[in-house]
Amino acid sequence: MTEPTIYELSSPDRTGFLFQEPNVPASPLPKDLLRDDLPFPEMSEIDVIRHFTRLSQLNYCIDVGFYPLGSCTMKYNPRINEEMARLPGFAMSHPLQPIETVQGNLALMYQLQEWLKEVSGFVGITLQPAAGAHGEFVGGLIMRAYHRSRNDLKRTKVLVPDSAHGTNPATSSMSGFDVINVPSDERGNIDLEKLKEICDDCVAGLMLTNPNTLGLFEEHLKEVIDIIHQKGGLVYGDGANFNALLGIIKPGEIGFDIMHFNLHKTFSTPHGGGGPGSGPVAVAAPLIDFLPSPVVGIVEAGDEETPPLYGFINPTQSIGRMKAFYGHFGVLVRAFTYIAMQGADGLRNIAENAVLNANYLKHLLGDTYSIPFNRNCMHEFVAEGFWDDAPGVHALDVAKRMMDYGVHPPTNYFPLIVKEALMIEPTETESKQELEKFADIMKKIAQEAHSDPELLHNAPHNTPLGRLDEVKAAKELVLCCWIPPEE
Amino acid sequence: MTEPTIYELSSPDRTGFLFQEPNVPASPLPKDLLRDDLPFPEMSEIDVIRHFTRLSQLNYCIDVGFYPLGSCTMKYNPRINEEMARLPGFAMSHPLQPIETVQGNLALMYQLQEWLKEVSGFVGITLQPAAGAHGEFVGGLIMRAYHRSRNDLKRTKVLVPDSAHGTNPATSSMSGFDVINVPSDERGNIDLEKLKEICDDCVAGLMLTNPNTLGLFEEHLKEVIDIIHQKGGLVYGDGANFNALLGIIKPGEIGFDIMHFNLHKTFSTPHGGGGPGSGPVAVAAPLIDFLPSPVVGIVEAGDEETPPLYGFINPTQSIGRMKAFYGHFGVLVRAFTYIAMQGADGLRNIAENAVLNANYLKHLLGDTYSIPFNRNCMHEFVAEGFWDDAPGVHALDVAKRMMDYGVHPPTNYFPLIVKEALMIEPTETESKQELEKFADIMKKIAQEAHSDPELLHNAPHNTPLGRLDEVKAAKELVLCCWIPPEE
Amino acid sequence: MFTPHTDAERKEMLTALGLNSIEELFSDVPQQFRFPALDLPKGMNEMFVREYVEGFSQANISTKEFICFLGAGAYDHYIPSAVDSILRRGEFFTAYTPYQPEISQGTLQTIFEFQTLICNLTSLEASNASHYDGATAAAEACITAYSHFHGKRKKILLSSAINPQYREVVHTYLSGIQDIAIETILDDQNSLPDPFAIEGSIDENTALVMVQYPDFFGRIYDFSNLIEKSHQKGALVCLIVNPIALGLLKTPGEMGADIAVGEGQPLGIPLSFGGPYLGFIAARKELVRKLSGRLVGETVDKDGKRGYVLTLTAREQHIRREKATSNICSNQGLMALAATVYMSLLGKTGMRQVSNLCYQNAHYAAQKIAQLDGFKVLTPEPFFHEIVIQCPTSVEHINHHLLEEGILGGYALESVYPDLKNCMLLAFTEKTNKEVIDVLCDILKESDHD
Amino acid sequence: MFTPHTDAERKEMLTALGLNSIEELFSDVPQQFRFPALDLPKGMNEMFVREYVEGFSQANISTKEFICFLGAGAYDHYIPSAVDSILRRGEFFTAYTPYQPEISQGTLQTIFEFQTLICNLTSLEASNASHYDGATAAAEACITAYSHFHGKRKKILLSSAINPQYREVVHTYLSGIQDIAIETILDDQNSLPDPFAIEGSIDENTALVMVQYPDFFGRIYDFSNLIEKSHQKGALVCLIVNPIALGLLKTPGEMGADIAVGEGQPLGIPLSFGGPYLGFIAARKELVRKLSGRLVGETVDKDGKRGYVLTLTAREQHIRREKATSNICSNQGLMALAATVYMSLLGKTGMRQVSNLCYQNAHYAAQKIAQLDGFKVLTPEPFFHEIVIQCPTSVEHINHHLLEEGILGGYALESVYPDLKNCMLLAFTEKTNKEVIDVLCDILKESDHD
Ligand SMILES: Cc1ncc(COP(=O)(O)O)c(C=O)c1O
Ligand SMILES: Cc1ncc(COP(=O)(O)O)c(C=O)c1O
Repeated sequence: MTEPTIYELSSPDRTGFLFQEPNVPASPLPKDLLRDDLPFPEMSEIDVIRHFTRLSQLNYCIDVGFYPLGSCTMKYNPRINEEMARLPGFAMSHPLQPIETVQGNLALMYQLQEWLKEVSGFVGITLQPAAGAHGEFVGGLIMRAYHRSRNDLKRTKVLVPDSAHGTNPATSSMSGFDVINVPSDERGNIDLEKLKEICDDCVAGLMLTNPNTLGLFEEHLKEVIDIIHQKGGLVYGDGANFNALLGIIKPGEIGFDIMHFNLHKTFSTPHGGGGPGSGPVAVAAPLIDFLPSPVVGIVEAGDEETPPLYGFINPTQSIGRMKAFYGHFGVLVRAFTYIAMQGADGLRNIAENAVLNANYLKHLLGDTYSIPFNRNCMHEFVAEGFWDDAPGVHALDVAKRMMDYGVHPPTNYFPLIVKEALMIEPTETESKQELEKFADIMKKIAQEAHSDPELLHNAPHNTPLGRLDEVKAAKELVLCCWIPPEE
Repeated sequence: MTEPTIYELSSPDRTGFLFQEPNVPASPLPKDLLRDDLPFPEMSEIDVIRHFTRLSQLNYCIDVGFYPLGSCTMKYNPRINEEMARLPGFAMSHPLQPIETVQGNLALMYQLQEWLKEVSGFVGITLQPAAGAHGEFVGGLIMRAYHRSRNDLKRTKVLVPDSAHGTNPATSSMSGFDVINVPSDERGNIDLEKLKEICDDCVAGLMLTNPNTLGLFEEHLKEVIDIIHQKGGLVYGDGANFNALLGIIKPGEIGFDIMHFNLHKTFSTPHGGGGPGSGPVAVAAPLIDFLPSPVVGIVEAGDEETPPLYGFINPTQSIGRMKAFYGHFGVLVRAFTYIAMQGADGLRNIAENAVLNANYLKHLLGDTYSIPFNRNCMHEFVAEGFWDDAPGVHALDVAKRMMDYGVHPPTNYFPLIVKEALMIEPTETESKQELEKFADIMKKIAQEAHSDPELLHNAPHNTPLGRLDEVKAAKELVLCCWIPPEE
Repeated sequence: MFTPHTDAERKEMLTALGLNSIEELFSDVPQQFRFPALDLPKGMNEMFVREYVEGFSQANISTKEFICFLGAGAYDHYIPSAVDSILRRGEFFTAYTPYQPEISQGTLQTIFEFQTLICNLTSLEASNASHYDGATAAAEACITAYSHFHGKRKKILLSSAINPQYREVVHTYLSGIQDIAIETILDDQNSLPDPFAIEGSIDENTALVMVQYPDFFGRIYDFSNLIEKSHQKGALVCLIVNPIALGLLKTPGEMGADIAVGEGQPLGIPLSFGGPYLGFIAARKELVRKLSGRLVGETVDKDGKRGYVLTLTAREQHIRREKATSNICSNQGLMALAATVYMSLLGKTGMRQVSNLCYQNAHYAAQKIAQLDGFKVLTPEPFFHEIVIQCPTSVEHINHHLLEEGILGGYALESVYPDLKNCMLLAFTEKTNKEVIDVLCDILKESDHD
Repeated sequence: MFTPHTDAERKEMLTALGLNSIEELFSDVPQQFRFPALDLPKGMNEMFVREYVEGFSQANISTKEFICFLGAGAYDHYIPSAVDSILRRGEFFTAYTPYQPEISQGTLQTIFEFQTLICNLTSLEASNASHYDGATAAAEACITAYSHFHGKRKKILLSSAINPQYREVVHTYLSGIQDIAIETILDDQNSLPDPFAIEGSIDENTALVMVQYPDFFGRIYDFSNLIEKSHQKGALVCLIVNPIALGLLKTPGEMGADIAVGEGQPLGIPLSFGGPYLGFIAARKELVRKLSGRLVGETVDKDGKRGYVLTLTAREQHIRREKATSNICSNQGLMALAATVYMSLLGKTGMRQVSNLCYQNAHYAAQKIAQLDGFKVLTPEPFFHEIVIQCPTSVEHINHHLLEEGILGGYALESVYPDLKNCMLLAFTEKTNKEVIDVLCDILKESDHD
């Protein structure tokens, strides 16, 4: 059964929320400025609840099972986070209230800034970015502003490894740079020789994901950073994979200049079906003054008796404002709660178990799937979703077949440098049993790929819908369920 | 896929909630009073959330679709009710707090008492009963206490119509009475002649459901009441079907002596997979002093400036306490919220639309299903789930087949006086479209019953499980998933 | 509100029925009583009703802002947020009794797991699907025992150390049974009633001996001997238990009890001014057919897949009518779900931990209070998490003091045990840690001086 | 916490890997940087963290207890409780971007319905799946226009009556594009900036003309002429709209606009100190391939059943990399769900009602305030639900007064428009009814006298 759309469920004059009549004397409406009909659906509360409840049941989610979507860190989202973000003191405070009335919010943000700096080894931070990509953009603009502030206008290029996430090159070009690809070597590291070759004094910086998207820790990390620094470039760290590094290394200490966090990955805030995320950006000392404005700071020092007064500060050479207000505060509350629960030991424990889980799963699958760059991985690894002796079976088929066994497929066809990539990130919240169950499923599918490839080609079989026609979608481009017919 | 049990999901030493270590100096535990092993499962938070989320998805519910379970009034449960019951001021107050600290709770209960009396036409009320059946029990004991207080000890019998819900006879016998069945006449009313015959001065009272379980309003209501009263008996109203009567008639005004409400039916509080309910009992003036103790009252009158002080009062001839504390307060808050939203007009609107819906659906099905006692019904009606020309098809088959079409079956095999009963209560929150869709399904099934009876016999086909073996369950009596083996 | 019909639709429906107005549908209602005016305030929309109802809630003091030492049958435990997140799922809270097992396996398996947990908690073999609350469960246990002996044993013995509200409910519940005798021996020698005082009254006419564990005053005893003596006389024994205590303590089953009942509120259910709570009843397997309420059993579906159904329904009112074991219909489904989620979360480790925290905090408090001038701890060792203390002034006076300092003091025992003048019952949980107890003691000390 | 592994399991896993300790897995990490100490407070369990975090929340004043007249980009509307009950469903909030459509139809259909509602609200034909917020959506619209003209038109004109924060964000977003010029004509003749002041600057080099509607000062204009003039010069026009206003008011599409963007927060999303909110972008169909962010399209599955997929992904970063229309990846999925539920609940009737309530309340307030000595209403008719008032004393002074009476006063404009001394921007919604406005006016009157 396909679920009708809200327009199909609509019936004239129905409504799901009843407003009061105005209790002020009526003012005339501006006749020339009124819209024609409002073509909105008309449903009762029960219709709406049922529709969205039924729709929800068509979704797979972490709460139902294993979700090893590589690069996305689909870990368990603690329920306490949800309660905390909904506290009226937080959820019902207006962003433009006088700072005296929102000291709780500001203190929390300040404390979170301190914590994030501590775990990453940086000295400055902004909580403003709305997501990872938004954080990257901040980073790109900071690079730009930094070089310009030094009147170093020749730096037009940003280096991006070929294993990088799509947001890295996209960000670089949005920030006004030319993107130069850097190849990987046969161990999955950056090709050092190539890097030295490419890197010159027109390079504004390097965007480096570490562990990289193969799940591998860059074996020449310090060298890579040094090469860039020697040429006067900056090193940007894409912190999407920071889950593997909590308490393991502080990127700021080894020489990264900028890094964004993905609070919705590392710090357990829910992914929400595609956002909201939160992508704070931390920076090394020389870049502090370029942070977007405003940042939270202490505007009046406290003493024994009175707490400090928190407020907003505009960095002197700020790149400017990156969004309205101060960031995804509701997401910050969740991440804050999570860090407060974990403490230092808890954070390191997360990284250790995330890495252990990935290695264990890699080990379980190693005989069945080919794993390029096969060395100890960090929080994730990439397997190849094809076999020479099972021609015609692709990673996509393997992925679709997994759904029939009630698990979410890994990320596929990324990173681009692995053929038929299946990028698997189990996260630390999955148990050994869950990993073993998953490995068994993947092995079963590998068998099926050889014995009954059609089963895979036609998969999934047990899902609400079968494979969808993406070509038709793009060709016909139906983007709305109902638009009023023109008269 | 069947869902594993919590014991199957368990793994040694895991836990889903971490307590702190005690921060007091350790006291020794009483060695001789310690239990052996605690055979409990061991799961992490994510395991628990997943298990119960997956379990939930095996349930049908109002939030997913039509649920015309007769006699149960499965109407929409407004979301605001849930929010209100969870307000910390309510949910986190202890029942034994000094009354000065819980004036909000007491005022709300007092107000709800007043409102329920107003809609039912009674003068006394208790909010203590935990559910409808518990309310009936209160009523039975009040009958008993009333007659005893008048030294009228010969009244050993309670009359119960043959259409009554099972709780009515069960209650009567729990209250110490002999149950005498009263037959129905061919219009679905109580057989007046028989009633006169049976009714004598050994009758403590009559338990009357009106509208009765056929969904019919008793056409000789006043006469029935008078017959009982003339013999010195009391008339108990089973208010399970009060949804049909809101703003239509006040039972207390026409002569009922006692009545229970089902807040989880009439007043939209959720059924919770089988409770909690709430079954306040209202009484006429002569019975007020027999109410269970305590009831909420004003213990210090207020004036212009100060509100009254609410507190607890023990009725002088109380039957005693029926449960710990004061009733299902959390359920009361929901019902209170609902009534406050409806007001007088809203309540009558509910009854009108509930009755309209039932009649409309009866009309739509009238050509396909035989409907005994076919006159204007109230909030529900009973159809017969069999056809002479479709031998072997039973109400149960019809019911099971409905599941395949994504709706919940009606109550079946009740009331007992209708052969192969399908008792259908649509409630007022279902739309015309929903009723029509349901009627189409029922008609389709009637066709299938004739053309392809096996389809019905083997139904349901599209549900998580097929028909279950109830005989095996009763014979083998496995009531636990895991009990530690004896050593 | 919440009725979807538009005027046009209503008209169409009436037309289909051959009617002109909705009023015509009510012609069976005697005219002089028809359509009475209802004197109620005007209806409000959600925005206004929220404000209105919040007004009531804000007129309370709650354990959110105040520290709570009240127990006496309802306990202020921390509820993990995962519990409510499951309860909020529409699939659970907007379903009803699982009459149709094919589309109710969620509810059925949950109950089955609840039954299992209760059995393992109490070391007994059969648990029902829940009862209204601890007090009514205790009353139903009496009926179970009475009918187990087919009404031939007519005496129910209640320890006087049972929660007085529970004893009241037993009396009310059994008041319909003519020939039953409920005895509570009050032993006024001692300041705290002796739970063993009933021992002398056990005889061949005794259907049930009922004691509480921990008892109303927090004390814990090994009832094995009492149970053995009762069994020698052929009587059944029921223990009223606190489920949190059983995380640590010797179980009813281990002592040989036949039935255990209790209040499940401490298992993840909010205080909510007294309800809805959760009664549970567990028994030896031989008694299962006499138990009240629903039971879920394991079976298979037509393809052999494991599944669950309501079973032994022939005991229940909807089949058995006046011969049913009880009249109960709706029970406490959602509360049983809460307890099942709570116990699953805590598991073996957590249940022991919370039990130990309650025990340790109570013992620390007892030691500190015993040292305060003018205060006496009446509850002797061993005890679990409640203690009776005798105060130098009235409990009301002291509680008033505590209230001013943000503390909800203990329960005044005098109202129910007149001998226990100036005595209060204090309860301790994982929430009342050292700091909080120290504050309590400081205030108690001061309150003496004015 | 939240890691299920027991020590025994960890050991088994390590053994399988041929390792002795977890530390060995980190041998690639340069030793001198490995395992740094983290100076963080000790971890707390859920019970303590709740108390700790609640402490922060209680240090705020919120619109729960205070009346709120603040707007300026975020509005205090009532959120029906049904909205959050859907958001709390794990199937929605613990899923990610619907990359696998077969098991993500819930999210996909929701976005598809969101797109439809936004199109019908704005009378435009294509909407994306959401953007970070109103300000970033406005910035992305500039990039859309710039790239629509392949970078050949280099001028973006911003009305000075656009929310200053939005203008700032546009500047930041475009700062990477070397040759682009952003112009805001500040017309200091008038006390409130004239939104039409940019008209004279529209030329053949103009890629986009951007105005706000209602503008930052609450005013509403028919921009049809401005749009026509822009089109004559070949420029695109984007309106920044308030979605609640469009319940009543003439739409961007009706005026001929090419793009509409806005902040969706008023559509059922909590104020939450500024985020997460919901940007939306709608445009004429011709521009769809230049839009940023995700798009969902209708299609069929292999059996011909209707379904939804992410479409035109070739515009996006994960396919197109440095050539993508934007770098956006995660957007505001859950917030778009909230808005979809909100708009579905209110529907045609409710959207008009809430829009009208805002309008009526604002007009009543404007009339009353205009009568107060010393106060002047600067926003002329017609306006929607915000007004600028000039006060006899500083806004800070007045707001301080209001705060003492439980009111969060308006936004002080002087910080962003230095000419607007003593001016505040007040917002009105369905929550600020007559009683509340009367209280406001009473206090304003008094505040003048001290
Ligand atoms: C490696 C990497 N970088 C950046 C991003 C972008 O993060 P966001 O989706 O929060 O914008 C992702 C997201 O999947 C990622 O995996
Ligand atoms: C007519 C009737 N009476 C009594 C009851 C018992 O109500 P409860 O389940 O609340 O005990 C019911 C419940 O279904 C009923 O339908």
